[in-house]
Amino acid sequence: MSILVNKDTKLIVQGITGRDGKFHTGLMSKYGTNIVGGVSPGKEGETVEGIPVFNSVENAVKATGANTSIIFVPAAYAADAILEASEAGIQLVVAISEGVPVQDMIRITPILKQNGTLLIGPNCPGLITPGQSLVGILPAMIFKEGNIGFISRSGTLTYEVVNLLTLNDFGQTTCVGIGGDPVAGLYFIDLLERFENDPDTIAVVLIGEIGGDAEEQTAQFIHEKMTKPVVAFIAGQTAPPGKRMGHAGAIISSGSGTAEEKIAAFNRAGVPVAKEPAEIPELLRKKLAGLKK
Amino acid sequence: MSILVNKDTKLIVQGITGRDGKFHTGLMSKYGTNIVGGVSPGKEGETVEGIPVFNSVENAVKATGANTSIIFVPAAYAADAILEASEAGIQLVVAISEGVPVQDMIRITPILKQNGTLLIGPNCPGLITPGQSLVGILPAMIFKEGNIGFISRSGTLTYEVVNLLTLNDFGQTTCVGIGGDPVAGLYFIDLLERFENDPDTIAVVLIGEIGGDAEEQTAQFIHEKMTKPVVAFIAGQTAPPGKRMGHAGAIISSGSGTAEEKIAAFNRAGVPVAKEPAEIPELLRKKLAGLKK
Amino acid sequence: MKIHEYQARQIFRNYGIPVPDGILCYTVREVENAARELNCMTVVKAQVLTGGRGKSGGVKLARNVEEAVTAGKQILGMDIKGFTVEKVLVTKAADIEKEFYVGFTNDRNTKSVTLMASAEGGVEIEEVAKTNPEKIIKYPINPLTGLLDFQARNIAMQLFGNISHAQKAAAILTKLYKLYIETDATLAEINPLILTTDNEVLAIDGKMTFDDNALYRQPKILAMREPDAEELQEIAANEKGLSYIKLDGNIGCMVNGAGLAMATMDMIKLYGGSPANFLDIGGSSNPQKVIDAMNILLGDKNVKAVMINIFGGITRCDDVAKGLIKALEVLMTEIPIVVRLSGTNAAEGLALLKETGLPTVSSMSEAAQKAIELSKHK
Amino acid sequence: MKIHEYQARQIFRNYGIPVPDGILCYTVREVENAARELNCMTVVKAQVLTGGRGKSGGVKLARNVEEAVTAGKQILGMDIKGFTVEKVLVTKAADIEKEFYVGFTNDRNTKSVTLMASAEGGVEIEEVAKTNPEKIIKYPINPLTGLLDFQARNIAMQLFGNISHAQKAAAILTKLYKLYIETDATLAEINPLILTTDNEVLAIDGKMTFDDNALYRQPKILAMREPDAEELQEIAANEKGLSYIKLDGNIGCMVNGAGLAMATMDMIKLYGGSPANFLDIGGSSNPQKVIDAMNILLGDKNVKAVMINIFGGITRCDDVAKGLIKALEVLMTEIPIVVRLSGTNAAEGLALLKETGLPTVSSMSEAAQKAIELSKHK
Repeated sequence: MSILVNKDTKLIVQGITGRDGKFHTGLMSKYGTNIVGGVSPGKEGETVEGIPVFNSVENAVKATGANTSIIFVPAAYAADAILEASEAGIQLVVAISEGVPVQDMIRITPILKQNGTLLIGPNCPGLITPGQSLVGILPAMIFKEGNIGFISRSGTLTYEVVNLLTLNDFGQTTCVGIGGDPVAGLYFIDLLERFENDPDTIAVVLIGEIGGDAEEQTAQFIHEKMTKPVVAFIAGQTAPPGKRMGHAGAIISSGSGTAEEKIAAFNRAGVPVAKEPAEIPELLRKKLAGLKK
Repeated sequence: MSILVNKDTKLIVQGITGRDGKFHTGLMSKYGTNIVGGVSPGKEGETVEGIPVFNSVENAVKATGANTSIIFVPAAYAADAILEASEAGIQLVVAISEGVPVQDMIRITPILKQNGTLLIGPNCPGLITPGQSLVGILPAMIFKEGNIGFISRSGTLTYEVVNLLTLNDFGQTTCVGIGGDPVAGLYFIDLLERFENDPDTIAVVLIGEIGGDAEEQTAQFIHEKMTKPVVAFIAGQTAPPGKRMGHAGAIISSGSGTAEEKIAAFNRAGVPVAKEPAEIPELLRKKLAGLKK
Repeated sequence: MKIHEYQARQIFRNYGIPVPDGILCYTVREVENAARELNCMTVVKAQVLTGGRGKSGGVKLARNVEEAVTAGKQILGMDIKGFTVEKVLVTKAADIEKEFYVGFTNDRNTKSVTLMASAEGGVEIEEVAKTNPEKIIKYPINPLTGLLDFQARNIAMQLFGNISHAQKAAAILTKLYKLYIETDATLAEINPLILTTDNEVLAIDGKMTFDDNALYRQPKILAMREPDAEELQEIAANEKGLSYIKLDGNIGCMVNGAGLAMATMDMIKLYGGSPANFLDIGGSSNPQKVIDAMNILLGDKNVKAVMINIFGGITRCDDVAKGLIKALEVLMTEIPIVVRLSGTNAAEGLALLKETGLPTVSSMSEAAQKAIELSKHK
Repeated sequence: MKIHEYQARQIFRNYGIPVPDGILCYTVREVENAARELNCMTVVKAQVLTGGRGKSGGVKLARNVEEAVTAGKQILGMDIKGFTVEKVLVTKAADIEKEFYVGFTNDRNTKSVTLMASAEGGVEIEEVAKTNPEKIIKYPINPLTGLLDFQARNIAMQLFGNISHAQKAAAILTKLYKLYIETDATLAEINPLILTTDNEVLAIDGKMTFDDNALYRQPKILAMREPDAEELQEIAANEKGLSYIKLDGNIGCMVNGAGLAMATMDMIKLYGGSPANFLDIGGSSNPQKVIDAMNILLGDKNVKAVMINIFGGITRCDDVAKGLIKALEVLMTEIPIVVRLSGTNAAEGLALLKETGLPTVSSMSEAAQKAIELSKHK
């Protein structure tokens, strides 16, 4: 088992004829992801890496029965592309595009909710269910089939940690990079819920970052709802407090988003927080050993 | 039985301190409608006709448990008042206000739908379940308890016809003036559906008007879904074709909204259309006699 | 509220929709100057607030200044469906590769703004709607999101089939929707929208109408109003709280409520008469309204009899009677008047009228029949 | 992107939010003229892109021109949290009856713009947020409807308790929301919003920040940018595709990815070192980026050692190695450099680096420890 993507994933690539879209279509395809089509207005009838291109998501869905989409279009057009996928009935949209204006994301969020569309990203590396489906730009070689769930707000830090997991023989059910943008699709909690319900996942590794209070809320959720062990790491413990942005930022989340607060929240929830990435496999081993007793 | 309003209706009046709001609050109250509160920002604590006034619909609903609202605020503020009622959990909103911009109505329609709020109007005389609840500006004395459902797009023409019904001993379950605005809340079909399901209603009188194709769609609905007899009248058979408004109006509805087309549609659906209002009771009598055979 | 083509073009321009250069002209001399200035093949187009200009000869192509002058002479002053042409628009003629139709309007059924588009553009679009409805795309727009870029692009692709042309058309659709919403329009139509031989997409003719109920918040649109004589009469009536439309018949009607007013006219027709107007005095009980209404009614020389049909709800019949009595004192007319009062305070009203000797009846049918009869006596 | 108070005031004015008259001054002479022109009690306020002006003495009340001049002399040129005051705003002082706080910002959790409002206005609002959170109204706005009139009115009533004041405040909230959306703001805050003794509602101080990702469509906002020296460095780095923030330590870091960059800094700290910067070279494999990044790193005189930490995904380690080799050829630095390459093409990259003699390690921890050690040798 796994979450969100698997052998039944039928993927289309929005922006397939662009530089990045084309490149990663090749990599995903090579990994074995079932890519059924691409979208690039005006290029219907062409193919990219042997995959048929359509003028619109609607056309692509009609022709292929796609259920998942990955988006590589430039930031200015990303929100529109996400909506196009959503309105065409795509169930899971993974938006790689970086630099999408926050208001665009806020505007589309309720529409996605109405349509029941799940979104990952934007500004994220995507997700992978090792051995089944890669929907993203994650470097495939570091992943390994197994039973650890993995969620991260960061890109390369994900690779660093996953690599450590794999080297320590902790394979993964599904690894999800949710992206670090202020307003994004699925959050930690949404994914933890899914990992909790996934019979093959036995524990979850969660990589947080400073800013916002997603980690604090997540700690609360873990405390109340999770039966499976969670191990965390928070990046940015030494980051400068940053230039002040008026009062609203600090008012909106009761805390101020520092690493200390987040670590404290996790500790209160019984979630061990690694001091450095290399410590994660060990913490995981301890937690799992504890379970077996 | 009845539809939409009855003894359980707990009404608030938005714009209760205005001239019309105050006047009709008195009349509705006198009729026996259970008016639990009024809304007029800044006047919380006052009373009108003995009814407590609140600053907001939210406050009024919290204090009174109101489930229905009638709106008398000026046209420019009507859409906002409707949304306020809807967001506060009011189930049925009756908007009397005349002259509401169409775009305002279009904008609020999906929000009402999301909230599950029913709307009658704007620019309508409201509705009455004789002997139980008057929520509108209809002249109470012409109505009589009975088992005919009544729906009309027009105001005074409603009174004319209801008066004829009452004089001919056809009392009414509920009479609804849906208003003649291009974009309004409940339409003929929505109400026919309710009358069809109301055990006390044995037949429905429907008063249409030229313009749009609501009557044509209604005829189709009656043909397919209604088991109870319907008798109709269409006003505007001699109205001038009107100055042309570009092509879009005629394109949007395949017909052109003339009385002839509407009458033909009703006739095809087995709905007799009266040549003049005075003919309605007779047509009704014939239809009901036909049923008894 | 309607506006002229040249005004719609101005709005289009303000929103960045490309239209061919054009100059508004009131005289043949101005047409000549305009044609000279544009210095190319031109089109001279009558500016009247009605459709069917093309068929009536109100639109002419001119290959040079002389032809433009000839066209100007023919069109200025001509009559199109009762409208006298007082001005013409002289525009650059475009090299048309293909014509399209695009328009937005409000749809009662979907309760939304709806985009209509067709690859069968040009004047006969209504025929297309009747005979080949499948050739017209009707696309209701979610008011919460507006017309989205991908929707505009996908619809434009269906029409144009070429992505570069479609991108241009999609930008126009997006702008047309924006101006539709921002001006509280009830119609915004480009017909034809053309693809030129050099791959440009241009709005050749534009029609717009606006929601009268929203004019209070559209001062710029209101400033464009150019009412004709009949409309001035209607506007004047509106300002008095009356709704009035002049017709060709000889029986003046005064009714409260639009539905009842229409039913009254229908009744007159049913019994063989012909209504002189639609006149709704609305729901209030102000006697002055009745005086104003009688003034308008009796100002129509065609009126041979007047039928007053009031069903009192909010309107009180005694108020109507009082207004009527005052009006008759002032107006001293010879025209016969039949009065039907019913509903709120009808008895009181009828009692007041007894002294005037006006014929009163108790039903609409009677009133109509009586008015028709009286109209024939004179 | 941040803007000054005087710029926020200008935006407020453009949207019809009332602010007291004010004049921007760069010199004491200008302050004197401004105070004379305003001819009333004034407030002289430092214009710096940081908070806490009040506490730092950057805001002074002046009863007359002389006091304004004194205040101008004190404030112009003063240092507030590392920012030198180059200009002051001289405004009419208002007679304050009561102070309020209102602000809009994006909320990650509700994924919406959220209105925050409090009757406890003034500088200590953050304290209120911590100690009396119930005194702050947080109202998430449905992006599909925007801030509705009744919502603005009801919230304003909660703050002001008087309908006439509330109507004025509601109009300000509505305008503030509109400008927030239309300028792609990430913060629009009025603190204090005041009720004056003569029943006016005025915005006394305004703060705005904007979404950097949306600046491409906000040319008017972008034109207001006044970056300081540090920001100029960051902007220059951005233009090269790098994300750079200078810090106080002595170990320069070059990393791909923001999360890994932060984790690298954390690691340096964990092992007793001190990072000199945050530097993310992003996801692309362009060797030029590495050269640019090295240029920036070595431009910082505090840097005693450099730690390069690359986990190749899209970034190819051999490209990084190539860029590094070129950079070293050009820069010819004495500063020790530790390189950790992992992931895509790490073996190829390490092979290329072998010839340079640079110390290479295989894990982050090792790299950090080695860099710290090297930084102490010099």
